[in-house]
Formats: sequence, C-alpha cells, structure tokens
Amino acid sequence: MKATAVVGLTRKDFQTDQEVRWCPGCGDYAILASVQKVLPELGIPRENIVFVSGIGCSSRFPYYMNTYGFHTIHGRAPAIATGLKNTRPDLQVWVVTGDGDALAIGGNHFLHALRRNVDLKILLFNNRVYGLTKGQYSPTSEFGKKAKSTPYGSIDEPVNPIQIALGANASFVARSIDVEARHLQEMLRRMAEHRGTAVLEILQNCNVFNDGAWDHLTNKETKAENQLVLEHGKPLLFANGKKGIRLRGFVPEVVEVGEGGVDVSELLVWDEKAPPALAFALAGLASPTPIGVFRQVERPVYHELEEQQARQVVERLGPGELSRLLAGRDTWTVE
Amino acid sequence: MKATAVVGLTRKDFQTDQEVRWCPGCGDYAILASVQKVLPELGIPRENIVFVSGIGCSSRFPYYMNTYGFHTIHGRAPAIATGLKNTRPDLQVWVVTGDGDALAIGGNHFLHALRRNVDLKILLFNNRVYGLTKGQYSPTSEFGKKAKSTPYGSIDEPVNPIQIALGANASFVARSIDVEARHLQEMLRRMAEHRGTAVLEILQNCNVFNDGAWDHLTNKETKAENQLVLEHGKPLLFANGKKGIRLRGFVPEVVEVGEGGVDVSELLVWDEKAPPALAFALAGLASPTPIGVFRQVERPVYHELEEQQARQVVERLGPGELSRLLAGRDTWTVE
Amino acid sequence: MQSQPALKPERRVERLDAVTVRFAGDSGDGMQLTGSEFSKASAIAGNDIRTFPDFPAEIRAPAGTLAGVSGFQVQFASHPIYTPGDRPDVLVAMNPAALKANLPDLKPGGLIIANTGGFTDQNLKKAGYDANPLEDGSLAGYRVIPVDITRLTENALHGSGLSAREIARSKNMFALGLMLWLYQRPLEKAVADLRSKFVGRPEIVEANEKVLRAGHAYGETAELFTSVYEVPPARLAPGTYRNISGNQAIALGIVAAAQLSGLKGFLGSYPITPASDILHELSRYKNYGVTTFQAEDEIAAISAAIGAAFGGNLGITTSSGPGIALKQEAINLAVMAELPLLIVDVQRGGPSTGLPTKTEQADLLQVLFGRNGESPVPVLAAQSPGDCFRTVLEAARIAIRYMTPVIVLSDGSIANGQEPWRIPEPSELERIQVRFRTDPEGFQPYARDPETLARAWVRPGTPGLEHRIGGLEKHHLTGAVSYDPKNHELMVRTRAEKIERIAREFPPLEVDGSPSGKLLVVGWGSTYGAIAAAVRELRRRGRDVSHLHLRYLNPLPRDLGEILSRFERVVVPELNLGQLRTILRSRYLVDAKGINKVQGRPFQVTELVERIEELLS
Amino acid sequence: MQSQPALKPERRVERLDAVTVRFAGDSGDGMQLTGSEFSKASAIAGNDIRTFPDFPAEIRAPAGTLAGVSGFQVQFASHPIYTPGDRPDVLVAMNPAALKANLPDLKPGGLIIANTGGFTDQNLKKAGYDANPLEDGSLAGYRVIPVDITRLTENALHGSGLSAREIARSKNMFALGLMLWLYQRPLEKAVADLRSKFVGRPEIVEANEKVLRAGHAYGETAELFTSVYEVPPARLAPGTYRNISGNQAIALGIVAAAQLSGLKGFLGSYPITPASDILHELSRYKNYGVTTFQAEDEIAAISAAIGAAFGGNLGITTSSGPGIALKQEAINLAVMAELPLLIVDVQRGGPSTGLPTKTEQADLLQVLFGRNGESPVPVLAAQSPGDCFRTVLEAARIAIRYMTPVIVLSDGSIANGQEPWRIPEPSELERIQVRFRTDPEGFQPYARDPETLARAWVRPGTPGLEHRIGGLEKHHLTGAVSYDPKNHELMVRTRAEKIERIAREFPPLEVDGSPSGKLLVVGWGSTYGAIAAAVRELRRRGRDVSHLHLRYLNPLPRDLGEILSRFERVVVPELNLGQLRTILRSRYLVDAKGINKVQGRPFQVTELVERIEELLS
Ligand SMILES: Cc1ncc(C[n+]2csc(CCOP(=O)(O)OP(=O)(O)O)c2C)c(N)n1
Ligand SMILES: Cc1ncc(C[n+]2csc(CCOP(=O)(O)OP(=O)(O)O)c2C)c(N)n1
Ligand code: SF4
Ligand code: SF4
Ligand SMILES: [Mg+2]
Ligand SMILES: [Mg+2]
Repeated sequence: MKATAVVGLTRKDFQTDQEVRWCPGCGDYAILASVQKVLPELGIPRENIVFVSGIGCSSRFPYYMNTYGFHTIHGRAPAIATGLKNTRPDLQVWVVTGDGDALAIGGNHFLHALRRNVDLKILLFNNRVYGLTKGQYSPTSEFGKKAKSTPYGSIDEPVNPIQIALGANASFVARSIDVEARHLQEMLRRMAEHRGTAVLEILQNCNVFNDGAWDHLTNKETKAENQLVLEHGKPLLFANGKKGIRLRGFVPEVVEVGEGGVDVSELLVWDEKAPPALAFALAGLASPTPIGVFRQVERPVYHELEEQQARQVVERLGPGELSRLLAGRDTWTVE
Repeated sequence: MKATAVVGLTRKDFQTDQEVRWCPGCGDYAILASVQKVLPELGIPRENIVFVSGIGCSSRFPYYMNTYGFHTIHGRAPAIATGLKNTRPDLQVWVVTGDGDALAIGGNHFLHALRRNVDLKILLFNNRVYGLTKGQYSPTSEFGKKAKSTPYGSIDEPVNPIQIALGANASFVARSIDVEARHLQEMLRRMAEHRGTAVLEILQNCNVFNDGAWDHLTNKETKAENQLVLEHGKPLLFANGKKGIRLRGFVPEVVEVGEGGVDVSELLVWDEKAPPALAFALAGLASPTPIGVFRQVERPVYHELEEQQARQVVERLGPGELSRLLAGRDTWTVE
Repeated sequence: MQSQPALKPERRVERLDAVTVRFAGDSGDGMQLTGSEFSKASAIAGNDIRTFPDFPAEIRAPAGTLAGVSGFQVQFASHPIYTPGDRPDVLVAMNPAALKANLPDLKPGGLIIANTGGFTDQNLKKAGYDANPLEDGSLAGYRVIPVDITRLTENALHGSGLSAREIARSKNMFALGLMLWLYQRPLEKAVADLRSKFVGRPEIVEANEKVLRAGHAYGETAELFTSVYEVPPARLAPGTYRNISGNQAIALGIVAAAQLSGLKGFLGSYPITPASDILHELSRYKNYGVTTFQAEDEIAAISAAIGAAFGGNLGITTSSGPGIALKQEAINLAVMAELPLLIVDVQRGGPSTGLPTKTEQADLLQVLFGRNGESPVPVLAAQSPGDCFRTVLEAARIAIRYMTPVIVLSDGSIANGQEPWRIPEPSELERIQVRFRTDPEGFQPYARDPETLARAWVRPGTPGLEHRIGGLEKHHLTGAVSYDPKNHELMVRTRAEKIERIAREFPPLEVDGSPSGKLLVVGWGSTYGAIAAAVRELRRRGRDVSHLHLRYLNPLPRDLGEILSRFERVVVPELNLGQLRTILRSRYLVDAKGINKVQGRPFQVTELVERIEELLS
Repeated sequence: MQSQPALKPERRVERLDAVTVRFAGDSGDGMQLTGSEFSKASAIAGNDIRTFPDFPAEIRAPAGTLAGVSGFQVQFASHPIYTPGDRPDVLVAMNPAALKANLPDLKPGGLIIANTGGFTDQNLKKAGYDANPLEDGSLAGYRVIPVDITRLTENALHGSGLSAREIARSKNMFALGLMLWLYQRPLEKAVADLRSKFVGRPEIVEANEKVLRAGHAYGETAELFTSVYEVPPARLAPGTYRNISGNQAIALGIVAAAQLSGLKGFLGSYPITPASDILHELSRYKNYGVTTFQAEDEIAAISAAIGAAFGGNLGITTSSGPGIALKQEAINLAVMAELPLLIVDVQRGGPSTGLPTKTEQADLLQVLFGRNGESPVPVLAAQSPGDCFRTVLEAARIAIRYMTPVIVLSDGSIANGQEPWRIPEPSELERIQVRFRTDPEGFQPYARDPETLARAWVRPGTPGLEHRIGGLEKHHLTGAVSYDPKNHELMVRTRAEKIERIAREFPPLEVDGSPSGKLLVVGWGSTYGAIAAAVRELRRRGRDVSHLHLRYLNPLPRDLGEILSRFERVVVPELNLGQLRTILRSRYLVDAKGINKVQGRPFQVTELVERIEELLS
C-alpha cells in the first residue's frame, strides 16, 4: 500500500452525509474527529481506504467515514479484513471494534490476525462495557462490576487487551485515550506508518452506560498522577516529572523522582523494540496507566509473504495454464 | 471438589473396554498411560471425575478413561467444561484438547476459561499438526511448515501456547512431554493440586503426520542440550549442569556454567510465583525449551466466587420463594 | 352516561369500551416509563390491557430527530382484548418529530395532545417541518389539544433547586398526570413507584410527584377538555393479576421450571437485542437456585448450558436470530448426546443483523431445519407475553421427559409488550418429574424408555454408571461410537420417532369458531392476538371464519391434518414470507394461502380483517 | 468368444459387459492406491468406470481389526455406467477382517482372491473368526482363489535389502499385478505412476515394480484361473479423458471460474472431512491466481472470503455440514451485503459430528433455511464427480451475475469417488462476465439492474464510489441503514425475487423416459447415477417409469410443477429422511413419496429397483 500524494484532502472530505448517531457526549465523537483529522495527512486517496467494523456502538464508525466501509457482523471484522487486505494489498484497511466485539465474541480472530501480522490498523474502543446492547459488563470491565447482567457484581477477572495482544506476538501495540486528541492523533499516525498489524486500544467513555470509567486518566486534577506516557528512548516519568518507573528485577515500581527520591538516570528508559516481556510487564501496571506505544517491531507482513510465495511458485512452475491443469497427468483419448 | 480417600483404585480401574484407536506409535498412548497412572493416586472416586474433550485425535481420550466422559464438538470443550464445573463443583473436570482444537477454532474459549480461572485441568496435546484431519499445519506449526494445505510452506507465525496462556492471566501454566513419563506425571499431580484453571501443554509426537516434531527434546543424544527443566526455587541449569540461564535485563540468555563460564549463583533461580512477565520471557525461549511449571499462583476460583455470591444474595434476600417472585410488586385482584 | 360525584358537574363523562393511546417523544423523554405507568393504572383499574413499545434503533439518536423517536402504545378496554390496538385514538406528542413519525397511524379525528413547548423552531427543522403543524391548519382532521408541558413543568418546579436538565426530564410526569386525569385513574400507584424507583433521592421523588400532580390538576382546572373518559373494568377471570412482558415471563418460567423440577437452573447467554432482558432479569435471582453466566459468545453460552445439562442441571440458553444461527452446531450436539436443554429464540427482524429492535417471525425454518444432518428438535411458540411463562414450563417438561433440546420461539413484540397476567396458584404448577438413573444393574447409556424413547439421564458422580458420550454416531444401546450402517439408520429414525411421540401428549387442538366451514385461519406465535381479534370481527360481520392457533410447531399435533381437511380453505398469516405455510402445505398437501407482512411490525387487526375479506370474496 | 494370440491357448478369454471389483485390506495396506491404479488402467483401456472408496473412521484403527478395514470399489464396463456397482463380482481380501467386513456385499458365487498369508491365527482372532473361513467350508457359495500374497511378495523381494516393513508394504502391488493380469491390462501405467510417486527413491520403485510384475507373472504361470476376462471398451463421447474425483473437480472448477472471470480466486477454508482435499488441491495452484487461506475456524474462513469478495475478488469457502452450520451467520451477511460468494458443502453423515467419513444428503434443508430471517440463497447440487466442475462454474456465474452467495452441494461419495471426465475444450468454457461499476454518475449502492435485480459491484479503490454497506437493513437505493417498515418489506421481497429470477436462465428440464406416465422418480445430487441405472433397469423390465434429475434446488426450475403434474405418481429417493420431498410437496402439493436411506452409504441400484417395484405394485 503506497501512499501517493493526494493534495488538498481535508477533514471534511472524510465526513459523510450520515447523521452521526452516538449518544450526545459519547467518547466516540472525539475519536471520529481525530481520525478525520489524521487521515487527510496520510496522503492516501480516500478511495484506497477501507474501514471494516463488527457490531457495537463503536462499530457504527464506518458510516461516518467517507471512504469505503463495511459494517459487518459481531466479532468477525478482523477475519473479514484479513481476506480483504490479503487480496487487495493496495488498500489501507482499518478495523474498528469494541471491547466486546474484539475480546468477547471476536477474541480468536483478533489473536490470529495479530499473530499472522496481517497489515491492519485495529482501533479497539475500550469503554469497559457493552454499549449497543445497553450496558452489560464486558471482558475489560473491572472485577465486581455491577451492570445489567451482573446486578451483584461480575466475578470475571478482566482481560488486559495489551497483554493479550503481546501474548499473540503483535508487532505494534499501543494505547491512547479518546479525549487526548494530540496523543491519539500521534498514535494514529504511528499506526499508519507501521507495516503489519497495528493495535491501538483507545480508552473511551460511554457516558450512558459506564460514565467516568477513565475519569482518573482524563480528569484535569488526577490525570498527571495516573497517566504514564511511554516515549521511545525516554525515561518513564509522570506526575509532572515528580514520579517515575524503575525496574526491580522484573517488576516495574513507582518511585519518587528528584529531591528525596531517585535520580532520573535510575528510571527505566522506554524501549518499544525490547523483547515483549518488558512491554508485558508494563502493561500489567494499572496505576499509573501507561499510554503510548508498548511495542513496535518489524515482522514479515502476511500479504507480503503471500505475494512472495506466489511469485516464487510462478517462477518455479510458470504461470498456470488452465487447459494444462484440467488435463492433469493421466489422460486418454476416445475417438 | 474434595478428595475422599478411595482405597485400592488402580490403573486398570481407569481403563475402558474400548479398543484404543490411535495409530500405532502415537504419542497419545504414552499420555494415556501417564494419566491412568496418576489418577488412582489422587484419591478421587472415579465417578467424580469427568473428561471433556473437543474433536481431534487427542480428543478421543475420554473414550479410554473409565470415568464420566464427554467427547464434544470442535473447540468448545473449555466452554462446556465451564458449565459443568460451575454447576457441579464436586466433580474434578479435565479437558483434553489439541493444538488445533484449543488454539485454532477454540482459542477464544480457551482464553476465557483461563482468565476466569475456572477450575479445569486442561491437557493440551501439542503435536504441531492437525492429526485427525490427516495432516494440515496447525497454529503451533513452525513457520514454513510444508503440510497438506501448505505445500509451499506455511506463512503463519506460530502461536506460543504458554505466552497466550500467560497473556490471559492463567493461574497455572506448565509444559511437559509425552514420553517423559516421570515429569509428565509430576505435572499431572501438580495440576490436580492446583485450584483454578491449570493448563498443561504436552508436547506430543504424531508419528504419522508430523513425526519427530519434538525429537530434539526426546532423543537421548540431544535432549540434555535442549530440555530446560523449570524447578521452583532452583537455578536454571541444563545440559547436565553445564549450561544455565542468566537474565540480561529482561532477556534470558544461555551461559556456560562452571569452569570458564559463570557461577551457578549468577543463574536465574526459578520462581513460579513471580510476576508473569518473567514466565513470559522464559516461554519465549525455543532453545533450550523449558518444561515444567511456568507459573502457579493463587487466584479466586470461578465457581467459588459464584457460590459465594449466591450465598451472599441468599443471606441478604433470603431464599427465593417462587410464589412471591411470580407475584412481583404490582398486583391487583379480580374477584 | 352518568356523572360521578367527584367530578365537577359541568364536565361530561364519556364511557368508552376500548381506547388506544400512544405516547411518543425523544428517546430521552421517558415515554416508556410514562406508558407503562399509565398502563399499570389502567390494569389496576380492572381493564384488560395490551402494550407495545416501539424503540428506535439501539443507539440513542440525536434529540429531536425522527430516528430518535421512542413510542409506547397501550390499548385498554372493558372487555378482553388481544392486541395493543391498531391505530391510536390518542397521541401524546412531546415534540414535532414524535408528531410526524406517529401521525400517519392516528385514527382520523383522533386526539392529539401536543407539548407546544417542544415545538421550537429548531425542533421543527430537525423533524423536517417547514411550518408549525399545530398552527398551519394541517391537523384539521384531528382534535388537537395544545399544552405547553415544558413550561408548565418548569413552573411547577420553579424554586425546587433542580437543574434545568433535571426539570426537563420531569416533563413526562406532567403528561402522565394529565392522562391519568383524563381517564380518571388515581395517582397513588405512580407516586409509589416513583418512591421506590428513586429511593434515596427524595428531591427527585418530590419533584416528580409535584409535576405529576400538576399535570393532573391542570386537566382538572384548564378548560381544555369538554369531557373525561371512563373505561369500565373488564370481566377478567378471577385471580390476582400483574402486568408482565414476554421476557419477564420467560425469566419467571425458567425459575419455575428449576424449582418445579428440583434442578439447578443454569442460563448460559450472550447479550443480544431483544433477548438480553431475560439474562438481566434472571441474573437477579441467584437466591432462587438459578445461575446466570454471561459467556464470551453465543457458542460458549450454549456450550456451557450443555455442560450444565451433562452435569444433571437444567441448562438454558437465550438469544435472537443471529445468535441462534451460531448455536446450531452445539444444538446438534445436544440432539446427538440426547441431553435436555432449553433454547429460547426471541426473534427479531432479519436477515443478518437486520432490524434488531423490530419484531418478525422469520426464524421458524431456521430452528426447524438449520442443522447438518437429520436433527429433529421440538419447537414451541409463545402466543403472548404471559403465555411465555407456560410455554417455557412446558418446554422444560418436554426436554427433561424426552431428553432432548427444545426450542421456544418468542419475538420482539411479545418480548417487550405487556399484558395482565393471572398469577398462577402454586397448586396449578405441576412438578416436573426428574428421574436420574442410579442403578448400575444392566445400565446401557442409550437404552430407551419404551414409551418416550428417552435414554436415561445419569448425573456424573453416580458410582458404577461411568460412561462416555459424544457427537459421533453411537451404538443404539451402548452409546459407543458406531460406524455400522444399519445402526445409523436406526438411530436417525429413532431420534425422529422420539420427537414425533411427544405429540401423543398434546391436548386436542381447539378451533375458535365453527369446527368446519369455509375458511380456517391458522396462526402461531405472537400474531395470536391480532388473528383472534380479526376472526372475531369477521364473524361479527357474519363471515364463516374459524381460527386455529398452533403452539407446537414440531412435532405438529396429530389432529391437525384432520382439522385442516374440514375447511374449504386455509390461510396462514405470518410475519415472514410463509414459513409455517411451507410446512403445512408439505405435510398435509393443503393449498394454504399466506397473508404475509415483513415490516418489523405486528399485524394490525384491521389489515388482517381486510386481507381475509379479500380472500373470502 | 475368441482367443487372442498373446495368451496361452489353453486359457479361455471370457468377455464381460461390466465387472465390479472391491479391494479390501487394512488401512495401511494401500488398498486405495491399488484400487485407483486398477481403475486407471481400466479407464485407459476405454471402459467407463466409477469408483467408490470406503474409508474407516478417521484415525487409523489397529491393524487386523474390522474397524481398520479400508475398501475401494470400482465398476468398469463396456457401456455407460452410472455407479460404482452394487455388489462386487470380485473381492480381493488381504486379511480376515477385510473378508469378514465385505463378504456380505459379495455377489453369490462371486470370486474371492484371498491373501492366505494374512490369515494368521492372530488376524483371525482379531476379526472374530473361530476357524479359518478359507478352510472350514464356510465360503462354499463362492469361488475362492487363495494366494499367499505375503509370502510371494517376500520371495520377490528376497535380497532386495528392504526392511521387513517395507516389504510388507509392497503386498498391494502383487495384488494389483495379479488383477491387471486377470483383466488383461498393461502394467506400464502403474509402473510410470510408481516412478513419479517415489521419485528420488529408486530402490522403492524397483521393489514395487518387481512385486507388481511378480503378481502379473504369477497369474500367467500359476494355474489358478481357468479363464481371463475381457471387458471391451465402452463407447464414450469422443474427447480426451481423465479420471477425476468430486473434490478435484471442485478445485479445478474454482480455478477455472477465477480464470474465466479474470478475478483473483480466494479460498478461505478450515479443514474438515470430507471437504479438506479441496483446500489441499487448491493450495498447490498459487501460480493460477488462486490464494488459499487456512483460517482459524470456519467462521473466519467464510469471513475472509467475504472480505475478499468485498474487495472485488472471487471469494470461496468450502466445508462440510458442521462447518456450514457455523458459517450461516456470515452467509447471511453476504445475503444482506449482496456480495458474490461461493460456498461448497461436501455433505457427510450427521447430525452433529455424525459419521465424518460417510456420505449423506441431509444438509439440503440446512442450506436452504438455516439462517435467521428471510434469507434466500441459490443452491445447486452436483450429480457426479466430474459434474462438480460444471456445477462450480455455474454457481460462480450465478453468484457474480446476481450478486449473491451461492451454495454448491456435494457429498462424501462424489467427493472421493472417481469417474472418467471428458476434459473440456477451452472453447467450451464461456467467459464469466464481470462488470465492476466505475462511473460515479448517479451511483447508488443498492440501485439494481432491472433484469437481474443485482446491485452493482464496486471495487474499493474506485474513486468517487466510496460507500458503506453492512448487515443492518438498508435503504433500497442508497444502502444506508433504514428502519422504515415499508422499505424492509420491499427489500425482503426484492431479495427473494432476485433469487427467483435466476430460474429464468435455467435450461428446460429433461425427463429421462417418457414425458408423462405412471411414475416419475425425482432425484438430486449424487444419487443421480443409482437412480438413472435403476430407472433404466425398470424400463428394461417394461415398467412405465421416468427419471427427472434436479441440479437446481433453489430456485426450483419454472417447468418443474408442470412436469410433476404429468405423472400419476412421484417418488423421491434420497439419502436422508425426505428433504427434497418436503420441498416438492410444499411447493407443488404433489403427494410425493420417499425412498429414504440414511446409512452413510449410497443407494444400490438393486435396492432402488426393488423399492420402486414395490411402489408400482
Ligand atoms: C452474533 C451477535 N451476538 C450478539 C449481538 C449483540 N451485540 C451487539 S454489539 C454487542 C456488544 C457491544 O460491545 P462492544 O464491542 O464493547 O461495543 P460498544 O457498543 O461498547 O462500542 C453485542 C453483544 C450481535 N449483534 N450479534
Ligand atoms: C466444526 C468442525 N470443524 C472442523 C472439524 C474437523 N476437524 C476435526 S479435528 C480437527 C483438528 C484436529 O487438530 P488438533 O486439535 O491439533 O488435534 P489432533 O488430531 O492433532 O490431536 C479438525 C480441523 C470438525 N470436526 N468440526
Ligand atoms: S451507549 Fe455509550 S458507547 Fe454507545 S453511543 Fe451511547 S455513550 Fe457511546
Ligand atoms: S494421526 Fe497422529 S496424532 Fe492422530 S492418532 Fe495418528 S499418530 Fe496420533
Ligand atoms: Mg464496549
Ligand atoms: Mg494437533
């Protein structure tokens, strides 16, 4: 998928005539705005972009993007996108999915897309709830969550999407937040650059069924304490530089930095390319919550392997000729 | 599930009248023998043991165990076993599955059982191939695998079952080998003791469709070089004590031990209870291949949480009385 | 016509037999609550009622738009009724979009109570009105009562300290109060419900009550209405009643089935519209011996239920069309393993994702035939919200007695619709016999009861009965895997015969109307009410029409063929393209005609009457 | 009877019209190879042939047991034949289990060639024989030719340096050589095949060839047979032929469809018996513009194929019954999205896991009806191995022309059975028209071709045609999500009408036999051959019986009703409990009777003849 220069595309070019139908105040609006902001910058003609989604509030996303779009069935978007990308490497394929869509019914397709390194840009809207079906707990809901189907609290340990993705050997794994426009847009750009599956978990507020799930990360007063921004090559600092992360063996620990605390030089310097166990350890942190790129490595890309193999077979056997194939090896003739 | 003393159960008590129908030489025979060896030791009456399986050669297992058994459908055994265990905590429930059954079609159920910590003993027979359907590559097959459906070599990066399990926050994760009877039996005992989901990956030889996949680990001449036995609290030594594993930052590295090499004290001392990132890092090792328990931690067990919640609700609301429930709150009477 | 002492003498009391009211507003306007409180009051006053909520698509659409309109219709009457009414007599419209979306349904000359405060320029524009219909004369064919509910609510709450948003949210209570006044219902029940709904938030209770009473008083004092209405009580069968929706009734049926069988109930489910409420409801009943498990998908949901059934419990799974499609492979396992299992399909508009919030009857063929191989499964359909209870109980009884999965069909209209339900006496609820086999003597896993052809149910944990079952074809006695050709045919035919035998226990069919004649209308499921009402209307007009309702779709009742043969013509109204008709034609070679509607909406009585009249002429 | 110069004069040459041979041995005995080499030789000699392999369950059972017996049957004839033959004339039995399992099928007086070396005490016991049947007189009703193939093979390879195991594995070549001699076939083809099969292992080629020639020579020299047989060539249509199995023909059909349409073919599949070989075969054709993708499960497999179709490619998915059940939700998405898609269901014994290696026709109703909502999909069934090719091509043509998923039904018997197939001339293969829309002028995603009602296919990447589709009900022109009741009904009926219109392009049905009369036998799919042969036999006996074969199961051909009405009686033989019968009765109100067999095995001609005779009398 080559980016050809497309002059003059603007945000508006990516908007459709469909009325955007999320609840007023839904975090999805902000995500839409960021995506519509970044896409024109990529220099890709909009006809070469496809948004594929599953089912959920988040999965309505394609209707609002003036590109090609396919709102499919629950959980299957990664598989559908795999078939699309593999046969149409010229397209840039985005997948939009939710925490239920990607991690409940679609968990397996999600994993297999990652391990194959299919060149998809996966946006996983994590609002820790099933929005569209009006408020059941989801695989990412916190233990003890009281929701429509768990009036006494859920008893499922939540899934950590980042750890699951790392377990599947994903080549690009990142996290951002609906309302952190600048950061989110930066992550979108990084995804677009990446070759192979890029997964971005976007912490999203469902103000109707799970309002405030990420408040501690977005609230002006608490966010500095709770957001840990991962930046490649930089020491892990947060709380306005007053705290940092140091490794104790395999365990990342929070330390005070500066006077009375440790020196910045003792902090873990973030490395996106490190063996995944490091990212795995960081992904286990809840407080502070890391955002940014956990991992970015180069791995052979699925459709390229596919193309390469086909090329090799053609080289070895020549382009297939139908009549020869139909005849096979053992024939006889009746006059 | 309480173990009551059952005197005098022997291996034979666990054999059925069904002719065992694997190909002669299949690694499944050895696994069956080990299971039949260990079960009588557990002190559990055989009527309180259930084997649930999916579909595959491995999944024929229940037919040969004189316990209760359910040979279900492809990939769904963990889900079926979840329903069984949750309603019948008094039973010890084993799941038998293959690399295709558990990690291809059944990947999602596998993950969700682990993250919920359902009290199942999962035996994952990994022969890196689809045996029953006669030799297609599987999610664990090595990259480039030539098999029935990949005559020019597969282009899928294999799944690492241990890392996937750790990504799902499994509370017990281990690996053993079909023909390492003593080790395998030890692992089976450990699983039986564990409360919560216990996953054991068993490296198994399919001598018909993927013969020798694990030869380097079982062959007398090469196994010492290739097997790394994880033992809690012990330094990681292999190659008859001549080599070991040391941590370089987050990266486990192979070092010579003793004269000319490093001292045993520098080696990583294995800790099953460590944060999972450590196990994750070790699971990434291919040469040598670790066997043994990667992780064993206590986490709340699903059916216990379930029972506890039900108990609390009963305490709070009293045992439900049907007629009261039927009436609801708003009634009126017609005379 | 008689005046009542409590009323000001100058206002007439009109007595009516039946009234249909529709409340319509934005999704956020609380119309569902208003409608159901109004319905409750009518039911408690002794009317027969039927309600039908009409939700927009799942996500809340922007305020003021047509897509965001949420409606709630209720018919209440002084005689037994069967449907929520075709076209409303009264429309309460909170804004222009609500008016626009619902006006086409209103009866000519019908009453419109319009919240003029909602008819702002902006809202008019959003609804696509160029001019204000309340003022441009376009509503001349109706009786319009403009009330500035928005402002009156604000006035009532002036100084209450509530936020503007909270005040705006109370508008619906004004409408409720006004309507309760108009039909002379007491306010007490609504007040009590407010109290228990907003427990711990007395300021909200107080505000809502204030507005409610303001609405009531406004009717009384403002000289807008020349008459009030009285719909006298209906003569319902004696007993204690409640309102119930289909999804509630299914949940209660499941609890009852568990208790009556002495089994633990285990629901494995995955949320899906319009079935999710069954899961929600049941999840509250942990103290009734029922466990709910929200699985990772539909396949895991039914699989867990099968696991529970294997363990000797009452396994249940609930879903809607797309989810049922996913479950078919597992249903087939239950067929082969011959385990009892309850499967509820709350049908919605299809195909594919279709119209999730709308109703349809197009899953019948899917549940009958949607599995590989010969895989017979009993299918029962509920005919009304309350009937879901009985249907579930019966399905559970069949499942256990015959060791088979059983499918219950409901649909969006009865799932969310409500009707008064006579609460059964404990004595009416017959125990469900469960006999687990415990005797090892001569045990063979697939040996059968000679009468029902059911195999024995064995709880794991029973000593001496250890055995293995699975999805491969099995020997007809031992249950061991068998590739024997003759055994396979025997098993295929035995599984079919077992299901056919269930029909021996069905009560005789009852034809409503003359037992033979010119035209028989055959229906199933939620269309019962509309068909019953239409056929009665036709008979009132002197037409020779009878009605036969089928609750058993598989196996079909044994007397069905004979009954069909007694009529010159058979017509099958369905909310699909003719699925039951396909079956009846095939089975009985009867040239059944269809009346088919696939609009995501129930039949209206009048349209059925018309279509049947056409067929008769 | 005429003797031929090459033969010793004392041995008679018996000329036969048709012979059925069954080779039977352990799974490891190479009977499939033996059978297919023998068949090839017969085909090359000009016979018409049909073959039928009979595998045991998937896993190799222990040697010598009944469960481990693998069989291969071939009929070859000097006239056109339709089936692999009912009961063998000749049984080659490599061990006691093979004899025991197959003897019941052998014709009375039939020839048994028994490998006495395999009749060890141990093997006799494993097969459950108390005494050696070759010696105890129990085979008196047959012609038994005992040959110690085991020892003769060992002798032939004495000093070859091969291991005992390798020597034992060559036994089948002795049997093949002997049989080739008996029917006077040349050895050359078999030798050439050995060479290419064991390329790079000359010692194995040499050994096998040696044993093959030893078997041939043994026939010539040992005085066991008093005659050899000649089955003269059949008069087949002129052309170049090959043997082909159904699965091969499907794979070739897919390649042809891709090339004829100029589209990239993309197969998304998940292995399942008996469909896996299509995946295997296609995975070798990367140089033909076909990509195969072994997905993580059946749902991902079809989903990927749908993604490919959305991208403007020929999407295909292949599976068997249980896998098809899992795919239904996704098929429904393709119905709603109106995308072309090829779905192949190679049916096997059901329900549930059933009998994976056995054949059945019990998925018809599943593919017609197994989806939620009204979801019409064209269904075509192949009638023989070679016919799979044409059927797939036709299905692809329909899928693309009508923008719809299309289901092709095959089954275990034609998937693995072989027949001679006339290789089509390139000129016979009509191009498949594909017209991607590229013109933005007036584009509406769901506007339809007035004739086919197909919407336009747009390749993403086309500027100006950006649009969004999905599984929710859509506006009939714009494709935008629509909850409008009337639009829904319009779309449901339009989708149905689109599929019905396909029938306008079907060629007229052809009745084999008189066009009207007493009895019409209607069949579909793989039973074609057995029914055709049975009907011809009945006509030979003077019975008034005609045969109608249906390749289109949905929509049904427009002339079908009229044809059915010309016959007094209609009977539908099926390898299920009456699935097509259900449809025919429903659609045409014809009192069709069934002949049904559900044994995991094809019909035998004789059993059909008998059953039809019964019906006639
Ligand atoms: C096969 C199937 N099962 C269930 C559903 C119902 N369903 C639709 S969206 C959804 C979950 C949505 O949650 P999530 O993916 O987190 O998306 P959100 O709405 O929160 O953005 C469910 C259960 C469906 N549409 N299809
Ligand atoms: C729904 C479904 N899809 C596919 C199959 C075919 N199938 C049976 S077993 C199997 C894979 C077996 O591989 P694995 O789990 O590794 O087990 P093994 O045979 O190697 O022990 C497949 C694809 C099936 N039985 N059911
Ligand atoms: S329900 Fe929640 S996630 Fe869905 S649109 Fe509304 S606010 Fe957003
Ligand atoms: S195919 Fe492989 S895994 Fe299956 S029984 Fe044979 S040797 Fe074992
Ligand atoms: Mg969500
Ligand atoms: Mg395997």
